[in-house]
Amino acid sequence: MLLYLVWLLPLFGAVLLWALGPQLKSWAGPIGSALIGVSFAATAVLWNGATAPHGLHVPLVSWLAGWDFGLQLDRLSLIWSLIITGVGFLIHVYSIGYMDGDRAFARFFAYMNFFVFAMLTLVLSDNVVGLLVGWGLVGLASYFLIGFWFYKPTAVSAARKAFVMNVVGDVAIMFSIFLIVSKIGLTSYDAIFSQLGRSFSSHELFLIALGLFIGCAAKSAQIPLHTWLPDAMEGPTPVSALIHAATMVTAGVYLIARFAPLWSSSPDAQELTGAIGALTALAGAILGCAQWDIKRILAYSTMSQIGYMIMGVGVGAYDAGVFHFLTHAFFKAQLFLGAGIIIHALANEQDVRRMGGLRKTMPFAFVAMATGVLAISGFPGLSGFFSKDAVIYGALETGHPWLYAVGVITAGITAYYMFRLLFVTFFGAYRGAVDPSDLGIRHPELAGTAELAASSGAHPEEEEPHHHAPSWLMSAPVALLIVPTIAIGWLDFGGGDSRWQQFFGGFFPRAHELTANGAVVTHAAPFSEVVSTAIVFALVVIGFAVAYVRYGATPAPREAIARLRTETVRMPGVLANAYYFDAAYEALLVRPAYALGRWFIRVVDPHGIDAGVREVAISAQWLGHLFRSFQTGLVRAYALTIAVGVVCFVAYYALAFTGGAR
Amino acid sequence: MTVTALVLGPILIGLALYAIPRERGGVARIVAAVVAALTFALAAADPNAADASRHWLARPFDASFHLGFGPVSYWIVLLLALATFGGALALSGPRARDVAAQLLVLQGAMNGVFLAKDMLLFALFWDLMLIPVFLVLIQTPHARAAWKYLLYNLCGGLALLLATAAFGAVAGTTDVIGRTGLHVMIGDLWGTWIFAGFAFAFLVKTPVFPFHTWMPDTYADLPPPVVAVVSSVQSKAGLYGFLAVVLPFLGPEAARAQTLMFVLGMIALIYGALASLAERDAKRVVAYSSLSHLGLILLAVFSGSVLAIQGAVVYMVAHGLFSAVLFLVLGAVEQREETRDLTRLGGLGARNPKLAGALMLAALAALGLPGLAGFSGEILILTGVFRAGFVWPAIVALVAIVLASAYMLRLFQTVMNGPEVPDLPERRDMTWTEALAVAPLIAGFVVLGVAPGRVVDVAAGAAHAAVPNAAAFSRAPVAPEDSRVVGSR
Amino acid sequence: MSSALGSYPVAADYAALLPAFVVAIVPLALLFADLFFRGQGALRRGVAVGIAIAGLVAAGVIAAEQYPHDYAAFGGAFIQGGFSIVFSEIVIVATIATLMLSVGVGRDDQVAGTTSLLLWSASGAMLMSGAANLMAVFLGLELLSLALYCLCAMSPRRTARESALKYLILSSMASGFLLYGSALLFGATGSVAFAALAHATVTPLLALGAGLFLVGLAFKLSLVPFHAWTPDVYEGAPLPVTAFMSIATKAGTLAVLARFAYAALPPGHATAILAPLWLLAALSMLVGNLAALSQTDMKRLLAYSGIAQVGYIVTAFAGQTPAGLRYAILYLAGYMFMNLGAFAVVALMARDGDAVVGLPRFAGLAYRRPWLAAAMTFFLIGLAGLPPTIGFTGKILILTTTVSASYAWLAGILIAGTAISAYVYFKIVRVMFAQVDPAHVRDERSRNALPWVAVAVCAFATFVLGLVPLTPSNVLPLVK
Amino acid sequence: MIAFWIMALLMIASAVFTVTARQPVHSVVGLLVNFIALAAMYLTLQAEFLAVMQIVVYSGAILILFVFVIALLSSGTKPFVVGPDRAPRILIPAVVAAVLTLAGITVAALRTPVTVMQTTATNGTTGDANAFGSVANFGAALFTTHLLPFEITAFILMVAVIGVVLIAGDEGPAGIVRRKPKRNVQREPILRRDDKVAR
Amino acid sequence: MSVAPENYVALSAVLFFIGVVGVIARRNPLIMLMSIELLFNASNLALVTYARAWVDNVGHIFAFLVITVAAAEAAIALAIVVVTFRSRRFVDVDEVSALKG
Repeated sequence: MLLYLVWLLPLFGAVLLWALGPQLKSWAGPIGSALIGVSFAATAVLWNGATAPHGLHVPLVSWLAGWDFGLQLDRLSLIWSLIITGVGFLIHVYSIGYMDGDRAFARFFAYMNFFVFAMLTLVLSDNVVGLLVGWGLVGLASYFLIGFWFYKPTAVSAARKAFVMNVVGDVAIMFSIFLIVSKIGLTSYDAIFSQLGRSFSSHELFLIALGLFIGCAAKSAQIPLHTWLPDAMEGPTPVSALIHAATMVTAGVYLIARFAPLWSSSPDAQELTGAIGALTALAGAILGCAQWDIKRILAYSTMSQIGYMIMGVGVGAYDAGVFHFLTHAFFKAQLFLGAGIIIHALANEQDVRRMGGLRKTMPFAFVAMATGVLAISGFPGLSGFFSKDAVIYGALETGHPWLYAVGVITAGITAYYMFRLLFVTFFGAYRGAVDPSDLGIRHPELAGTAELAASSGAHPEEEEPHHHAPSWLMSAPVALLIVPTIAIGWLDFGGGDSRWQQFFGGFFPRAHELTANGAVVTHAAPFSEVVSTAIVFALVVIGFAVAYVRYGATPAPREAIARLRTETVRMPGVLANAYYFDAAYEALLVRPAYALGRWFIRVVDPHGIDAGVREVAISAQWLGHLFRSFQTGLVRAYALTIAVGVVCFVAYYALAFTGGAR
Repeated sequence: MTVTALVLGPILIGLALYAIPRERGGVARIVAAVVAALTFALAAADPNAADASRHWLARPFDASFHLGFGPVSYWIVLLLALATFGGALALSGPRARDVAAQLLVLQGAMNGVFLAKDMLLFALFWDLMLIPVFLVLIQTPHARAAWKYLLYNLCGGLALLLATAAFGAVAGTTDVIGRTGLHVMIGDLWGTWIFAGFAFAFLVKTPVFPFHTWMPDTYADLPPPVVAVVSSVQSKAGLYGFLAVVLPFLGPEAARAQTLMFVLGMIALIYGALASLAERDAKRVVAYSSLSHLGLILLAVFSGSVLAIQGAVVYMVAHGLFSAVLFLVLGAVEQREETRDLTRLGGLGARNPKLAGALMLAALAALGLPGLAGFSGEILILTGVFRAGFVWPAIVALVAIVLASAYMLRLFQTVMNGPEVPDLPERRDMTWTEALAVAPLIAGFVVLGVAPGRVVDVAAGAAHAAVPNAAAFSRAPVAPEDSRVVGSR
Repeated sequence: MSSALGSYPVAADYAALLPAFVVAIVPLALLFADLFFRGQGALRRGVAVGIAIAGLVAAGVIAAEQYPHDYAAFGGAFIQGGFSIVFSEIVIVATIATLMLSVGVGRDDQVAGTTSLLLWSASGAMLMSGAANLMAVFLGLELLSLALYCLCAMSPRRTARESALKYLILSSMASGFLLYGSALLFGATGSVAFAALAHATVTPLLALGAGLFLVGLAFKLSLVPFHAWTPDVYEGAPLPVTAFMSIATKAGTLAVLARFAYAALPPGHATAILAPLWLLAALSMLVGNLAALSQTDMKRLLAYSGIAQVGYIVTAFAGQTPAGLRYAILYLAGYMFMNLGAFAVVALMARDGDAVVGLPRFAGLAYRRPWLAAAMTFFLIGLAGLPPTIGFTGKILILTTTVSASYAWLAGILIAGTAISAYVYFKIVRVMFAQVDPAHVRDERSRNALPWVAVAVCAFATFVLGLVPLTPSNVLPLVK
Repeated sequence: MIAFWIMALLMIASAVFTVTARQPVHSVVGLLVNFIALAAMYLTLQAEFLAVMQIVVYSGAILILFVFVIALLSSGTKPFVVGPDRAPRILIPAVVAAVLTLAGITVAALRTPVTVMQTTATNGTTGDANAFGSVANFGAALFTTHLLPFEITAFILMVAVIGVVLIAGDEGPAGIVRRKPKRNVQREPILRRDDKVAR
Repeated sequence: MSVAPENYVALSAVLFFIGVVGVIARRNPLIMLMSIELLFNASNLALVTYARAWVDNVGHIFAFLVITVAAAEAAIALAIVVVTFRSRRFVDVDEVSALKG
């Protein structure tokens, strides 16, 4: 029963806030947050039930035999639910401060609650259809929140892009559902997994996994369906923190972890998933080095980190992948919230080139960001250190040395661009007053430097950046997040018998024990985890060093500006345009589709189909006039027509019958 | 006599509405709404009302005025009542009285179409259905749409007439709809032609790809209340005809025509989607979108899969619900802004949150958002189609679903989002009557999206009647679970 | 080989002929009564029309009495029975309706004459409906036609005389063909009785005679290509006469055609002999509707529509199935009501009940005279073959018989013709519902309200027949 | 035998003359000749009564009527002008059509020889009381077996009478009444007619 | 009789066709009417011939009735012609073509 509560409270909140938003005024925020908090508490209460062997299970609705839907809470969904509600709660609280004074304060919280509800639907569902429902609903929620400021055309188009790409994922999952149902006619996880071996050929298994993975790729911004994520930063920063960093985008990880038996029994799927994950991790990291918009940097880092997770769960190191999700949820949320504080303080300035030297003016933000950066780049002892190494080593452990290599390199790059962010933002001198063109910013409106006038024009004292300190509503959640960011990693300390391993002990199939044909395959890792950790750490240090040399060593402001300028101008196009993915989609899919549609309605319908009909009608009219013209009004003409008719008659009878008689 | 009342009541009251002076449109509007509500209550009150039958012809074949609920028609009658209710409430303007009257006549005629248990009666109401729509259309400024509508649909109706006559001549009776265990022996030659006649009529009415061009014009020209009813229910008449009239008696012919129908359906799916992606007139966007959606139902009907047909019934009702809402809301928008041009509209959401919300919900249902009715229909249909062995049609349909999200969001965002357009007239948010008009429909497709179980169960009967020989259709051996999946619980 | 002394007619023979005789005698009483009412307009008209209607009703009642009995009167020249009675009743109803329309038409001193001519013409049609030999057919036809020639000229309009002249010349020519055909038939069989024809051996002479005979009938039915006279004559003639012509002539001629096609042809060769008839029907359905597309004068338009409608009726004969005959009669009755209803509406739109009523006069009628527009719409819907009218039911019955008689191609053409006709009829509906400034439309109202009765009755009958299609049961056998 | 051919030629010639004559009056003459020849034909076919009827009714009544009408139309102040009957374009197709008809009819007729019963016809000389075609024989049949057609003709003639009265009396009594006051100024309308003609 | 009835019939056919040509070709209503009389007479000739051939006087009766009808018809026709052309300059049916289309 409590599970229903967990699931429905956010929905109730969403409806309530959406319906009565205007009346509630500033109470909307607290109410929304409170509901999520209650939901979190309830989830926590359910801990024991969830960790029981089969977890909690409650029925919902039934469409037809074999299509009975319910909720289930087991260890996996428990982790996710806790993160969703817990981190969600913090971000709600943060939002009260961040969104304060926004025109649609209540609507924002309605959407946020709705998102939590959708995400819970996704993770709590006990069957593929329910999962798909949640899958679609979170897409909708992210659409709402990306397009929250719907008077901004950029936000609107970004929202649509995100939604459509997610629908691509949805239909891919639908396709897998067809495959499953057309085989076994059932939709619940248990039924599917119990029949995996018997009912499906390995080919079908791969197809199912492929469909599901396309879904993951769309939702978790894996190449090639990642392009919506950076644009999604159009949404308010808390949204980016909750949806596009902590929870929704990691749904792919959840899906693969949920379908672990399927993946484990389809090596091809594992190879594919791992490869795509690694590729995404690397590509995202590289793009992260080329961005100037603070949120876009974080977005690409998110993409890269999710790449890690996908690689982990893909290759079979499920618990490692999930663990990385856990840690990432904390430190990435914290990073975003920290960035949010900065943006909030600088009146929506997002371009790091126009920041700098904020260390002194915003010490709290600096601390928050710094911990986050250290964590994400794997500084020993912090959460990211444990989880990332686990994932990377997992790749090696399951016999994917190339993926391992990619992971290691990516770790280094990650360190580089995260410290780059840190240095450029907080060190050196404040550049907020510098004319954008000096920084090589050609199109400020596109470069995230929104409200230029507000930041520079509205404030005469340009030397002194105006910083209203964040309200406690904003700083408290960040402060709370710092704790797990630092500490949570120790859950996985101690190798095989760590808390984490125990928690998921036997929950996931061990990748190197079970393969498609059940034969035992063991990959001997060439070296131990300690060595691997050392290698990774070395690369991290290198990355840090490069970043420090390029940005950290505080030179005179003028030189810094010059360097930023040259870097901006020299930025290779392939990076500046994110590998031209968007351009390619535009040219290959969008434009042709519109052109074809225009051709249909402008040419085919009027001149193709209707033309035929119109011709018939016209010729009918023409015949009508023709017959009219026969009607000369002359008696003799009529007589003649009669005579002609008679002739035909006579001819017929004479010929037909005399012919017969002859 | 419930069913008789459902048919005759609206028609008579509708004609009686002409007694109200033309100026008192408001009264007529209320009366129409009340009548629609009553029909809904009546139908909902006793779902298993007794058939009403009265003998009509003995020569040249048996025919009777036979009306009764069927597994499909029951839901559609309810849907029609809801749509008419919404349409009646949304009426306005100087011709409100006439339109209200025609709306009721239309409702009665369509009730007749769906309740008819006799093919001849079916054909009768089928042709009767034309008249009110035409009468409304010819009073619109330019009558081109009226002629198009009449030309296409009358040709269809006449083909139906001819086919019905032939069927009666061959089978000796037309009082067959919904009768099970009745074996009509129709020769190959006859069967083919009769099926061709029916199919032409139904394809035109639905409409499906080559015969669709009347639809955008008609939908664009009809006043929103009427188009809401027409698009939500009249477009189902053809598919219902396939389900209830053709498949049970002309199964072999239908199986033979299956490939053709699938091709047409797939073309309609993609064609409609792309067209509405590029269309500039808001109402035409929805019109083309329903071309796409109905193509999906056509696939379901001819897939021969029981599951798919159950889904088809769900989706028919669902489409009826959300297309009605779409047209009603767009009508409200047009009434406010005096334009439907997507290039001129924009930014209405800021001032009209209620309107935006309604349009959003309808659009979401239309693009098949999981949790709303569109989704439940789609997934059942496609699972069935896929299970019957048609992989590529299913994939094409999936592509169409992606496109659907694109054009529906385009429609919504261009109307409601973006910066406000300064030169548009003064706007006010949804009035209470408008809200009341769409509320039941929205509630309908939300409920249907979450728990379509009831509809699915009832539809099972129709599905089994429609595909007595599923094997003739399905390309793959029917999965053994099929029976179990469908076994009505 | 008839003996020199034939059989003397007995009372039963006259009894069988009573309805036609009543209709033919009443005019004498009428003309006589007219002498006493000179110079008092309305009353004079009333008396004339009243007597005529009374006589017609009486005749109708008598005929109804005789319905069950089959009797071959005058040596088989005239066969009284279900068949002829049904047609006679149709003619009678049509005539009564015509009289209702004609009350206001023409000069006071002419009403008696025109009325009696109308009745004689009607009696001619009734005689045709029972005529079972060539002579009776010819004479009935001439009685019908001669009266109509005169009636057509009964209007001050010059076009009336023109129409009369055209009708006269062309119709006489057609009668010539019919007559020559009869002569050849007589030559081929040695008898003028249909019954004898049925058993004759088929020779080219017989076939040719049948052909020329059919030409004569086709002209009277105005089947394409013998239709040319119809629009002109209908347009020129006074409106009531047009209405009468459009039903009575067709009824009588159809009776003869049915008798000829069903009973008077050697069974083996009937199909071959009648083949051209179906072609004519097909042509009529197409040409009639197509030519009506671009008409603007109502009477002319209805003339073309009539051409097409007769095509539908003749289609029912295809295959000479008994059912076909019954449905042809049913549809004829239905057509009578729909068509007379339309004519009555037109009559109500002209002050003297007889004027040139063009399509523009209907503009915005729905807003000026809603009831009239509603009635017209209903009749047009019926003519277009849409429910809930006899037009729909009759059509589907005809379709069924035609299809089951394996004349599917004719059925197809019927469908095509109907599709075209829809535009013709709904064009008028469209005009009536168009929003126009009343100032631009000449709005006349008929002085006498009697046509309203006709409208009401016709509308009622059109609707009821559609739901309850009564078909006469005992229409066969047609000859003895 | 010879008689037949002479008659035939005469009839054809007169018919052609009737159809082609410029002046209606000439046509009447041609028609008269044709009718008389036809009557003779009837005689050769042993239809005495019909022959007489032909002469009386046709030549006697109908043709006279024609002559009257011609006279009527040409009377009055207005000169009677026949429409300029220049060689009508329509003639050729007409002839063609007619020729085809003729061909058809004759072919059909010639292909079906009718059994001729010489004997019954020739016994009993013409003029015999009950001979075939004699008045008695004719009358008996007309008033017994074929009474109905005969009675119908009564109504036909009635129609003719009433109809002609109605048509011809177009101005009718009312018209006469209208003219009455104009009696004294009778010349006026004539003058007016004249300049109408001149115009 | 020595002449085969076919010849009579052929003659009647010739007369008939001359009549048809007359109706079609001439524009003078009176001559048209005369041509129509020719038609009837041709028919009569055929009737009488066959009556002779079959030795059945019904043909005679038919012909007699035709003559009667022709008389009545002529009367009416001439009346109509008179009223139609009294007010016209040319007695020419082509003048009378107001009704057309």
